[in-house]
Amino acid sequence: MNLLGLLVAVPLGFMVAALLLRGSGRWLILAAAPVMAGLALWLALLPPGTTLLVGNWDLPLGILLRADGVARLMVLAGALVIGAIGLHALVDPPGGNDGGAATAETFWPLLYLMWAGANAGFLTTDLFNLYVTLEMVSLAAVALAAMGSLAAALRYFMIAMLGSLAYLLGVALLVANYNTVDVTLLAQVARLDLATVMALGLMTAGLLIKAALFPMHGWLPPAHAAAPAPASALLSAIAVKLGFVILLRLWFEAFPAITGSAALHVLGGLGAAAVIYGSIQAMRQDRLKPLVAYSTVAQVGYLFLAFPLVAGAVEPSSAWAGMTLHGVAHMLAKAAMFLAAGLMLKAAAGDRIADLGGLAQAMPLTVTAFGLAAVSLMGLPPSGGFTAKFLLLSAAIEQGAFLYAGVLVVGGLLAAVYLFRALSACFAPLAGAGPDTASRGPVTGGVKAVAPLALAGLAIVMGFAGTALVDVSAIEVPWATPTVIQPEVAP
Amino acid sequence: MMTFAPLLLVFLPLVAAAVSFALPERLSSWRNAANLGVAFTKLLVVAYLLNATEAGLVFEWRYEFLPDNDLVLRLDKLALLFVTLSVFLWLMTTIYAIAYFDRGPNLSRFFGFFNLCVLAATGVAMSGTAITFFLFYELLTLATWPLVAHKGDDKSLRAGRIYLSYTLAGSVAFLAGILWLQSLVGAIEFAAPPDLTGIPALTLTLIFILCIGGLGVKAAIFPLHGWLPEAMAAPAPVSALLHAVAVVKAGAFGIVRMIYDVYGIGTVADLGLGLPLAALASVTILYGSVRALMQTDLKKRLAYSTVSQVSYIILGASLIGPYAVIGGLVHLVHQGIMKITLFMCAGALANRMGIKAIADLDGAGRLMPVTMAAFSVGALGMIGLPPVAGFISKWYLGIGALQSDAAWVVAVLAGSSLLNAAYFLPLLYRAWLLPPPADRPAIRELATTRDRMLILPAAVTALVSLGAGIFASLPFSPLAWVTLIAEGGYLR
Amino acid sequence: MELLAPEPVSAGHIYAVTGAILTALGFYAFIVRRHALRQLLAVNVVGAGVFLILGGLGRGPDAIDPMPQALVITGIVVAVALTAFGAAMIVRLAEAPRSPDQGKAGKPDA
Amino acid sequence: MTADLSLLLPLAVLWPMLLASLSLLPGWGPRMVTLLPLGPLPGLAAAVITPRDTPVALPGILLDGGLELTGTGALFLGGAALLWFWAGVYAAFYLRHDGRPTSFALFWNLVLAGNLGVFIAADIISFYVFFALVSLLAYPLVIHDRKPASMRAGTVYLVLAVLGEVAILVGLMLASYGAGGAIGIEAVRAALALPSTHPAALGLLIAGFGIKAGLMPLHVWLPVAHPAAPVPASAVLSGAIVKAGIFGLVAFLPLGTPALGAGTVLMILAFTGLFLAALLALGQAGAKSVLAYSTVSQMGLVMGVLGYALAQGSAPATLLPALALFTLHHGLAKGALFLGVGLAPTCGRAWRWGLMAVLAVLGLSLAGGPLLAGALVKSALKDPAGALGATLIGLSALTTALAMARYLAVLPRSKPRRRPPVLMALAFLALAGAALWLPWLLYADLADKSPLATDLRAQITDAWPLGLAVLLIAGAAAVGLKPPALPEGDALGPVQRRAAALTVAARAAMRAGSRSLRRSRPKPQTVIAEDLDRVEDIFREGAAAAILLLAVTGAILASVLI
Repeated sequence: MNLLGLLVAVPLGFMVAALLLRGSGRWLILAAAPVMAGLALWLALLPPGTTLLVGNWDLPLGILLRADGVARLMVLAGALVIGAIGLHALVDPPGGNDGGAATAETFWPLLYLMWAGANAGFLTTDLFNLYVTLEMVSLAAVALAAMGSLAAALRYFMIAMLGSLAYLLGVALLVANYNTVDVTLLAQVARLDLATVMALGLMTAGLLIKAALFPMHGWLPPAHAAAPAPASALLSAIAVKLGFVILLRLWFEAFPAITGSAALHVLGGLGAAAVIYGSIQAMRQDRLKPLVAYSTVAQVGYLFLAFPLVAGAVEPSSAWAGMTLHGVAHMLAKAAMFLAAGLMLKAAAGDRIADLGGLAQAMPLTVTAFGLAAVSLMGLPPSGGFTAKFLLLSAAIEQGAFLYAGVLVVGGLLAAVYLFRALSACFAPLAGAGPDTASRGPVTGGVKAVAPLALAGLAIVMGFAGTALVDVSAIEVPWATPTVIQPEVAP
Repeated sequence: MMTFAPLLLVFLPLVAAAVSFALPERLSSWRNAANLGVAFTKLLVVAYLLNATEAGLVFEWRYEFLPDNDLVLRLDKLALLFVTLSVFLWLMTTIYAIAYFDRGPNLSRFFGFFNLCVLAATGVAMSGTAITFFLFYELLTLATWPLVAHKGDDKSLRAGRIYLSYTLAGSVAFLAGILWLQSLVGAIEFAAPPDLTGIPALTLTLIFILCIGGLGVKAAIFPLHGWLPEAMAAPAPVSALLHAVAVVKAGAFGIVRMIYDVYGIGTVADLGLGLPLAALASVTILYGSVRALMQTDLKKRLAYSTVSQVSYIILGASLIGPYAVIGGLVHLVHQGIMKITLFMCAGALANRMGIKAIADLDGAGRLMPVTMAAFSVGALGMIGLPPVAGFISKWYLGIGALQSDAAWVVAVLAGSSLLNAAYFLPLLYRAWLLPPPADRPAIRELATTRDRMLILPAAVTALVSLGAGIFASLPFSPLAWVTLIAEGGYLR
Repeated sequence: MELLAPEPVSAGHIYAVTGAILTALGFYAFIVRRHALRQLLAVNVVGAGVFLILGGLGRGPDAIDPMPQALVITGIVVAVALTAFGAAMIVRLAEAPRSPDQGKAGKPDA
Repeated sequence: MTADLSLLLPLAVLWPMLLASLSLLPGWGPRMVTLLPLGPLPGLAAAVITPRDTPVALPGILLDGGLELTGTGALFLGGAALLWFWAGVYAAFYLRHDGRPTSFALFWNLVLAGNLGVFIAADIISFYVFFALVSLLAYPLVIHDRKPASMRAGTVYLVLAVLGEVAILVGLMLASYGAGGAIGIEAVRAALALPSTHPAALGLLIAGFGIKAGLMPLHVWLPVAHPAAPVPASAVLSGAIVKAGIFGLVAFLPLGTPALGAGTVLMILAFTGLFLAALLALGQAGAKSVLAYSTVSQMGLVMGVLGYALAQGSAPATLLPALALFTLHHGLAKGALFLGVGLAPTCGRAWRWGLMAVLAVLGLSLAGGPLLAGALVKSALKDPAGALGATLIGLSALTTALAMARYLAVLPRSKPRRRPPVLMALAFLALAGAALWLPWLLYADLADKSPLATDLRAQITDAWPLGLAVLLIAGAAAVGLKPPALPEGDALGPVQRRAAALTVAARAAMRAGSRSLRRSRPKPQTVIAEDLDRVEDIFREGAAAAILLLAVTGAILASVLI
């Protein structure tokens, strides 16, 4: 079993171990985090063209794991994020609202399950296999959401199931039509007919639910609102990204020939709407976690707004890099923000933004982490968010897509509006912040702020490593292969 | 040293910032020592660089931060002008801030962000590409915000919100502008201005408006100036260094770069963009002065005065003539030194005697003569009275305006001088000539070390602004340096 | 292609059409039914439909193609696991005393 | 040797500045007041022994400025330095118990530096710096006693001084631009004659310097400000500082090139001032006010002649020596007269008669009494003044004499049996002597003929207006006619009241405007917010998700197929 397989197998192993060890299973993260980070780093540095055929079956039947640029970046970022979340959960155990040790114990296997599913999803090119990973991640995500609010989790579960089934229906159509579900093979045989388009539509719609793109984001804010911070972080950073990556595989690798510009603009338009809508809703929230959750809704919009920009570019690699890096930067920053928000809410008198007063003094490191993450989310330099937005904005302006450019620009401003509202509340004085300041929990020490701070710091540092990341993202991009068919050529 | 000198200038404040953030509040003396040490070291580095740059060396550090987009820190003469200004004033303000806050709360945070701001200002000065400029420009916005909101009361938070909404909107417009231009001509390097031939005039004009609009927010040009007076809720050292110098100057500096190093004066003249900008700057000059006249709060009056004065720089840049650009650029330095004097004095008055409103100034000169003497020098310089430095700028601007066939600008300058006199002289009158209120206790101005640290920086900058005027033609004086810059290519 | 081709109706097609009808029914039920348990059932009906389509249409030229079968089996396993998980959640929710916090977070109207 | 002597020029300016800074040392104020006479000494020496027309470059200072002593400048410098010296001697005694010695010594020396600097500046930047120094820093001298009246006078002074500064600055800018950016005074003066130079330059300069020199409609500050200061300060204000304005005109008016418009306007205004101010002086109740108006009148004379020369384009050489001599005489005499005001309360009966006698001689000299220095300088000035000017100058003897008579009449009384302090008397007498003697001494040098060679008979016959004046005074005294009581600063009061009313009105209007702006802000939002909540609730439904799923599928289907 080579490295690619290990990336999936090792977390599964840890999951089993965590299930077996129960109470003391949490200490496994001390081993898992460095191991996975090492593996992911190794993956990122591999020479291009590394693949693994699981079980050594040939393609239509076998499952291909392949380390292209997107996969490398996502796996690496995922390893860092999940590892950091795990380590954070060690020092700040996630107690659900139901409380009790049971929820804390279920957290660990779920974390590893999601890890394995995400890695497999990022690496594989097999659409059915992707279905399985999607379900793994969804299951973990729903269970994590259930740590906060069962009702919200159930709602999430239902909607996610619906999405999965729509996706599966699409897969079924493709199997019937082409007798293969491998993306690379599909790219060679794809043709424009009703079944293919139907399949594409169904799979896309299903995946949009998973990716929480407006208007199918309804599950996300309630699921995040009540979940413990590490669970929210995993949901926003990882679960949402998997749907996005699969959509990338579908639209740019499997069917670039049949996705015309109109269809791309449907996605782009939804993305733009998501940016605006999510931002407006975030601005209206008076509690911290829904605010951050709606921020995710808005940020996901950018990922899809980039679709027409990638397809329309003469030299797509920079827009592609912008899209990919946005995904990575959002993973890092949003995870950091949720972890920081969790710490802040524990220290604050209540869960409203107005209750955050005095935190800037009480927990400067945590507020700093929140602030740095906010910088990246707003797309302010220097940060990964800025690099991504810079690339996307350049592409939009180059193509004369001023509507998208405008949304990119306005979205950043709106993000600034809502994120700085939360931040500036932290600077407000403590006095009179809440009716019962005495009930305020103990102020968290420095060690708890390490994970969010590290993640936010990474999001910032990403801004300086732009060139390297762009290079990685360009590994095995779909249009670099000879089978490339320029999307514009499509009818 | 050749390549790493610019990096060193950015790195030094970073060290100070890191140390400040890391040290707990109770180790304030360590923190102060680190801040002062770094500030002083940086001054030495700059002194060396001034010498080397005058000899014709250009220091450059380059890093490919995105494909085709280099992060370039380049120390040319113009950059060094701004760097020297900010480094010198940084040292002064650090001394001042240490005394001002003494042992207040949240000082680690304050000094950390303070250093980040200086880092950003230095970076803005040294930026060699439009993108680099934007990076540091934004960093400046971000690092300033916690300082504006430092006190944490409603007023400060409100001020911070307003500050952000203005500046972020501005930087977004600026970013859109430079990206648009980059999509047409590729990466923009200041050292090698892009070739703009063949681009429709309308496009160029729109891009120019976007960029100047974006930069104009920080430079507080007339309809975009609203944040500046609000931001006076910040503590005095912040108002002094950042609002009088770093932030507004970053905007003005960017406009200079846009006109001279991106578009080039030829293009700006061909497009007919100089005159409208000059007109806007003139409106700002007069409007700011009139508003200053109407203020009853000392710092607000100074703030509106800044609004007015910074537009001198833009006026000089937009008039496009040899004397005008010298006047504009030298005002960049002169206004900085004079305004920081005023703000530091205002802060000292508030700190020692609780004077905030203009009406409270009565008799301040008798109680704090050194402070008020420094304040007076700054105020007279702002009016443009010789031999304080402000006169030199005004003189060059006036002649420059005439060279550009814009005699009406001279009228603006004259009107502004009169308005400046109208709002500054009553302050001096109150401070020096009216008796202090009976209930104000007598104080000894320079009794303790802390008092001296609070007041002497202002005295030093006041003396420097006098010296910059009296010895305007000596080598390394701001005027001589600016003339070097102008001769080095801005006189085309 | 197969969908549109004027071929004689094979057994596979019958499965597929049935699957399509089931899927549509499931979707319809999901939309009109509010209760979580009914929705879970609706989802299962959709799942059954999808598997039928997969199995029915996925028959290659050979009567027995291993791949669709493998897919269907895997899919069913996944579906069963998820249904069990969903059912467990519904039970838990029904047992749990409704705390005000949950009401706020989830806005339950099931 | 030459080099050493020309170093006196910078010293003339730097030395008083040094003294000024010394007075800032704690406790040194009173000491520096007694050292006031030291200030003008280098200037005085420079006026005598520094070679003329030898520029001293000051590299690095301002815009590479320089100093230079011209012949005319030397007369101005010498006269001013002499006046400052004796006024300093006087002040050292007069202000020995003053409450604000530091402030007085500081600003006295600074103004002194500026005043002397104006006369020796070689470039317009230095000139402007010195001019600003003398102009603005005289304000603390005006308000030295801090009485409400003085404060009001100071405010008027400052407002007009600032206006004047700005006018001069703009004028200099325009002129310097006309000279191609050159800043040498010569070059700038030449440029003012060029047609290409902006026409406003000359007008602005005349207005700016006119304010300082008390040109008629701009003179309003002078009669209120000069009397407000302590006696020695009044003396230098009226005797020396006013001359800075005159010297500005002398230095910058492009004599030799006819400038008919500007010259005529200047002449008309100035000659109006010559008579009007003297008549206004008659209505004044204070001796110092009378003297201040007399200054306005006398400076009107000088500027009238300048205006005539400007309009005619007469060569500077024919005019400037005579003009400089006139101002020298006026400065010293006016200084002595002011010092006399301070001396009067200390003079008991016999002393008073002596004082009155000296003052009367001085007044007569100012009016151009025959055989006195005043007649000499006036006669020298009549030539370049043209026929009309000469007549007017002759006639002005009448009004000046009346004003001087008024001065003597309102001179403050003293208690009997008081003796004037020696130092003050000495300063007064020295100045009076210098005023009466120096013109005789210098006349030969400047006019190339001995003062004795002038037509003495003509002097006497030309003195008929004086005789008329004597008759009038005698008549008025006999009838008991009292002059009307006029306020100091004539037109100032009404103007100030109008301005105050306007300010109040503008404030009110502005406040009302901003209030109406603030009020017109609607408050919507709640409706939209509720809508957004409702929308969000819909999205959270599973059913909605299913429908949206179908809708998105359909949309993609449609968009691909279309």
